[in-house]
Amino acid sequence: MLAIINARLHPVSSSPVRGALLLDGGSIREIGDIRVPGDVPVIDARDRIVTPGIIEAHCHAGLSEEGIGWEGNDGNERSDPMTPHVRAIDGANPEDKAFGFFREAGITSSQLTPGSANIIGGEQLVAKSKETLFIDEMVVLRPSGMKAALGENPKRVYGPKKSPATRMGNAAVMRKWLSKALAYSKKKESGSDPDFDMILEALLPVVHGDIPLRIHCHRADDILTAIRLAEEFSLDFSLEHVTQGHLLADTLAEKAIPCAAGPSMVHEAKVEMRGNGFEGVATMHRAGVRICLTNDHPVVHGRNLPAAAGMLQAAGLSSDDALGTITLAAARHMGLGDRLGSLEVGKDADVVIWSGDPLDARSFADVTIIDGEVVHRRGDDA
Amino acid sequence: MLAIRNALIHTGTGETISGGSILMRDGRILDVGGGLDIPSEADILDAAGAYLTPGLVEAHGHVGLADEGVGWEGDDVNERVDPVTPHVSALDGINPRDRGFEDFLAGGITSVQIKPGSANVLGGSTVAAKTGMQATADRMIINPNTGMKAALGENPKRAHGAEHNRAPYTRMGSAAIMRDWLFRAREYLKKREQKDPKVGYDAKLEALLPVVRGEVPLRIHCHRADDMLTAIRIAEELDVLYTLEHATAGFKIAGYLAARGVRCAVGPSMSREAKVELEGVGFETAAAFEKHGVPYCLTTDHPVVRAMYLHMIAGKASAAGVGDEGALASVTLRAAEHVGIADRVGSLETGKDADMVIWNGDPLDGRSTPRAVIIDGEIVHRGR
Amino acid sequence: MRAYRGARFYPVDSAPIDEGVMLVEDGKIVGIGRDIEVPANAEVIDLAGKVVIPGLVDAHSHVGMWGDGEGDASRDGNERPGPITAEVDAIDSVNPHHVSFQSCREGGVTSVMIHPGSGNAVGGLCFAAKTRGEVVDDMVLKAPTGLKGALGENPKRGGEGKDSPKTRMGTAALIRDFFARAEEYGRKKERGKDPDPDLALENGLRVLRGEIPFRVHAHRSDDIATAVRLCEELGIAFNVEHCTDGYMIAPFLAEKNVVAHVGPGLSSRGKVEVANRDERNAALLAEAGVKVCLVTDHPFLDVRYFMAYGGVAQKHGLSFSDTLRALTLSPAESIGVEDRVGSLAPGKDADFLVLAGEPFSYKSPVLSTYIEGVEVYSRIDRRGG
Amino acid sequence: MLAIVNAEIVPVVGDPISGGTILVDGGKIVAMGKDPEVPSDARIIDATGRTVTPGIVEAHAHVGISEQGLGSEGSDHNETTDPVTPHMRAIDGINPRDDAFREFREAGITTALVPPGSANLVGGTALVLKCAGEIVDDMVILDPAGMKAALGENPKGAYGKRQNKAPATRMGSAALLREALFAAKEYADKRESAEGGDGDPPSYNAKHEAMIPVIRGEMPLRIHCHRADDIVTAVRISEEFELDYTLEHVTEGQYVVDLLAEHEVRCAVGPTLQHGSKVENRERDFRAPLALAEAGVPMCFTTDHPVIAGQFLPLTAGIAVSWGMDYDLALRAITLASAEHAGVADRVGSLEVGKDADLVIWSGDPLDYTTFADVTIIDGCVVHERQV
Repeated sequence: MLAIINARLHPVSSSPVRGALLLDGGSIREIGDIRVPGDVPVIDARDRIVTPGIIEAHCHAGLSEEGIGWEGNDGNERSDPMTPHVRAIDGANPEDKAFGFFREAGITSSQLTPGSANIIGGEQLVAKSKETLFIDEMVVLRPSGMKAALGENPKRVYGPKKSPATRMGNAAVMRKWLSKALAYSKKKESGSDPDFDMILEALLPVVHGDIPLRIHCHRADDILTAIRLAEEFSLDFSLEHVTQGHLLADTLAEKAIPCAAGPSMVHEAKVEMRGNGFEGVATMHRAGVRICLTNDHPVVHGRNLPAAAGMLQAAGLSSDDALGTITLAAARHMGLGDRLGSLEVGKDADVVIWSGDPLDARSFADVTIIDGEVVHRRGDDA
Repeated sequence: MLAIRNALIHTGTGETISGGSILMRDGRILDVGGGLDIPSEADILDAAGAYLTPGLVEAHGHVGLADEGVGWEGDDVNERVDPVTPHVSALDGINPRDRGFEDFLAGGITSVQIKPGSANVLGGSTVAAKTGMQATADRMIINPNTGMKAALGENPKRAHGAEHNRAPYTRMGSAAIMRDWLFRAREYLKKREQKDPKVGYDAKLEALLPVVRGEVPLRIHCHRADDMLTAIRIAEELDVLYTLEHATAGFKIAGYLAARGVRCAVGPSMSREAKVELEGVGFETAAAFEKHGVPYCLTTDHPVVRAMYLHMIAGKASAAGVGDEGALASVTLRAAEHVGIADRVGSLETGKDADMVIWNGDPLDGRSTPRAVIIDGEIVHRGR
Repeated sequence: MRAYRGARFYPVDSAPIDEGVMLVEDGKIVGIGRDIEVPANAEVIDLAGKVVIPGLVDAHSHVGMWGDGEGDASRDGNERPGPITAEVDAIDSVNPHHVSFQSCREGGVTSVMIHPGSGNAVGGLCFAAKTRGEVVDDMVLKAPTGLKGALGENPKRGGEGKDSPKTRMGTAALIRDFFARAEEYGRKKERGKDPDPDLALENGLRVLRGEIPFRVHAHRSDDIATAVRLCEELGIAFNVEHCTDGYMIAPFLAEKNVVAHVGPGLSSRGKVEVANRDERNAALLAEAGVKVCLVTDHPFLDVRYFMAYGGVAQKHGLSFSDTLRALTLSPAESIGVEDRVGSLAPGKDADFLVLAGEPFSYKSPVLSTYIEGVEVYSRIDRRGG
Repeated sequence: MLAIVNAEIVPVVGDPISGGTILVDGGKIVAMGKDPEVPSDARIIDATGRTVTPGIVEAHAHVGISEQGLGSEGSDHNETTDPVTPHMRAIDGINPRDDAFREFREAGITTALVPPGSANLVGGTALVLKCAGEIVDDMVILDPAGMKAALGENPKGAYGKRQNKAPATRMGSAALLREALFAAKEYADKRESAEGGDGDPPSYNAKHEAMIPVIRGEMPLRIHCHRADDIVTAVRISEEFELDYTLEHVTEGQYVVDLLAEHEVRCAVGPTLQHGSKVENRERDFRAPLALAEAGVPMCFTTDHPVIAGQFLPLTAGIAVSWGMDYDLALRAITLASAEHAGVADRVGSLEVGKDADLVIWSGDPLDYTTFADVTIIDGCVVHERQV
């Protein structure tokens, strides 16, 4: 058990309140104006702000490692545009320094995802930023989705000599394999026992709607192609990046599609990223699109995610809404809204005590707690 | 004539004036202070108590050389066909219509030093420019030759050795190339002065003359401490002016740098350890430099980090131990000194260019944005 | 309801109307003629001295997927130099925010058929769209509208890899083989054998079943003849794209009822297979009785200059009324959307252009472009007032 | 002797003459007016009701050197082995039998400036020729007629991107161009002092030799540039070396129009009808020529044949009028202004006594899409007559 007292609690799911937080067995036991039992170790928040742990909903930590070259680059299995059978868990290195930086920055969970070189790139997972040598100990949810990509990246990696070489090629490759997987599934169901095919096996949970297809798309038309494909196959799906989503905000809102927006801090590095920035994300938010914010770590370092939410605040969101995009909305995006992303009784004890306003880039995470354990302390708290 | 009154003025020289006014005419600052008499003919802008700072100065960026949102056609950063290209000049690659300049204005940056990239050991001439977009780059220029871009460490050996199987393959190779060309330029200078008929025009050596004459500095890209020391070793051996660019591991040798008064442009500190030589990238170096008194400034290396976040970087540096005054100076006056344009920009002083920013909050809070950006006395950007 | 009054109207499928009236309601034309009564509640737009023609229809274009200064990143027209990419669909490459749609509206083009490129023997599905909108799926006029095929230089030019065609006969053989496999695939499906899904063969089957035509790129006369031979042999509906040498074998094409999509206009003879290019092509084909549609092949003729291309065709012998038809109703019929666009008639979409004067002259720029009753371009916008 | 009578004469210089007569002898215009006396032995062409203008001049066309309907076999405009090839001469690559010459004559185009292509920073010398003849040397009006240079995407695409050679960037292109100019200057200076008895002459260098007229300002450098910053770089370098120069294409000229006006830079604008084949011509349309014309910058139109077929040059001028350009200016921009751009205005580009007898009898308004050149005359000879 652990208690945090004298806190300005920002639970995200409800209004800010002064009080205490009682953590027990890795989850939140009590919150608010509570009495802390005398034998419980206590951290005095000294009137600092306390929030749920920050969540990076689309990231490549452990797969694109920091400070090393190709040796630590395991994000894209770029041997073939169709690799649903590879799994992030087999490539993610818990020793990547990024996880240490995450703990220091108050990032407690992240969705680890294969890159966007492939039309379907592999299985994703959600991990806690724990210090361990065993990735399995970090896992919260696996698989948390299947990575897919449209737009420039796959056609740049494979074209012009190999398919996909164009946007319509991107769509055709995806359509082809989803069709095959459906046929494979039908055969299995009818008991005709088709030859084992690892790629098609890996696609079964996608075509059955058991896990979401998370589709990388920047340009407005790529977003539309993603929706067209997903609806054609009745998939569970989310959109990742949605750089030009503001051009389609009403459509996205109406269809209630989960969108992970970002990395909005980065410049217009490619043609398809024209118009990148926080104004577009704010527009989507205003239109009622289900968005969370991501830095696409390491494209922008995950540790700058609170600063990015600050930029969203500068673009017009309320501070609570901005904080929500990197906590509860992110948790929901990953399918973990019931466990992560807010300070509520019964949820995971992932908590951060901040030196100041968490969305001010000058603030530090003074204390980071994951599953009720302190994983980082700074300054006076050390 | 334009007057701004009722501002919380940070002059950039360490002075803070609350309820202050500033007067400008013909692009220059006429006067700054509290209780100024504002002539009746002046247009008046009431800042309503908002922060007013000098226009920020980005000492190291590639804006205009790499067009935003365009492919190879708009990429003119690195003349990467040869490790030695001192004869190219950033001026000839700048597209003044690059939307990247809007990023600078959105971040309150009014001056920038634009540099060729770091693929080459000797990369080309750098320029200092205003960021207010004009029809031609020439009209934005403050100084068409502020130095010679050079690079050590991983980049040249990757761009040439690893990718094209030619020198330099190693750090020693890069050092040898740099040394060789500087010696040859010195020799060339001597012979040209003696009008030696055997020595004909050589574009590369010609371009290095301002360096060996001590007129402009070498601006040497280096991240690791050993690369920084190599840079210093070569520059001192050849007795040329120099600055260090990036200086990522500077915290390890801050005392050494302070003793020599080496000018360093630190950054992009908000980036990540994208390569081995970036180990430890962060705000430790800025804090150490502040403590030891190394003359340094902060940079985004735009587009590596978007220029609009320069003031956020200053805020982070402040929190990391630099303090507010040092942080603000490191993106204004110190940056101008680094570039060599402090006689014109970097602080709000009588006679200097009327470049300034009215902010909608504390400029060191990343969430603040410019309410108005003024270059040469004209409002060139308005924000919320 | 709106009443456009006083202009000279060219309905295309009926005689010109001087000082006529056209009534538009809910995006449709509800009346057109000289003596139409204007309802009291109608908003009247005075177009005296102007000329109104239907919105232009471009039956062969790559708008939204190719060109216009976007460089490699937006080159989405040709799916790899493989011979058969029947599985791709042009709709998946089209960006409604691409500047070329604005160009369409400027040039008076209100409907387009968008094709995959001609790099492959079988290139993918075409579709037709209106030229305004944010969501491509909402812009669709008809989809799919054909399967793209190509003969001649382009498919063999990509000649890398072991299976690419190296010769014209190779290309023909690949197409034959493709349709033979599609037919077999269809047979299996009919017999309930449930073959593995194959999107390319599915699209081949659509052609074999007569749901969509095969739209075959062919410049040289022998390539055009090959297209006719192949398609007749396979018993499939088809038309010829470009048809550059068509005038040399015009009676043959007329006899075979071939529809020719002639264009792009204003181009030079940039490769060997267009060496016989002649500006009289459209006129000579029409004279022989071939149905002619002029096409821009945008970006290869900037769609803004489609009307000028019509002028050049007219200059070289295509009659005024044939020229007008070749830019409107004929392409609408070729696409299979003549019930909605291509002429001004009650019940059709209110897609029309207001011109400063008689069409096909520099003196008659497009003043306004309307799609489904909405003004989507006005000349003042372009000139900045 | 040839007489064109009853013509609506639009001489470009001076007022139109209604029902006028033009007398041609020895390849030159010898008289023009309402009523000059027509010798009885003259061959008479009756142009009743038809418009007569000077022959159209195409100021930048790769006719004969990038042949129509052929592959690489007919492509001789880019020597892509070296980015600096001033010693190439377009005249050595021209095939007078290129069918495009016939199309030019049929479209009323009588004169063309033919430059090398734009793959090289310095591509070689251009020439100006008449569009009729079997032997190129007999067709020449002016050779050399300028040195072709190029900035922007083409050189860095041809070398940096495809061959991993310099130039790979715009600044690399500028540096190489400067280097070529500097080296030529030094070479020229040395040779000059040697001729004056001071020192030895430099050893022969074909490239430097070819650049001497450029560096001395005796021959214009004709610089291909699309994007505004490339235009500015071209001006910057040219002014730096005090060159005579022209700009070719000038696609984004509208953004730097005051600079061009200040330096009175001659600009050949186009191909305006081209599609957006590359990033740097993204903004091609008629804003640039309109802005240049309005600011008084000397400008003419070009098709850059075969990028747009040269026969559509008059049509280009017509579309410019539909965009708002003054009619007379548009006509001038394909006749006299082009001749001035090419440096041959003393001989062609307008109908004046003493000038070459290059003229066209049109079936209607020469700028309209549906108008034919009924008769095309070069040097007093009918080189095209339309069969009706």
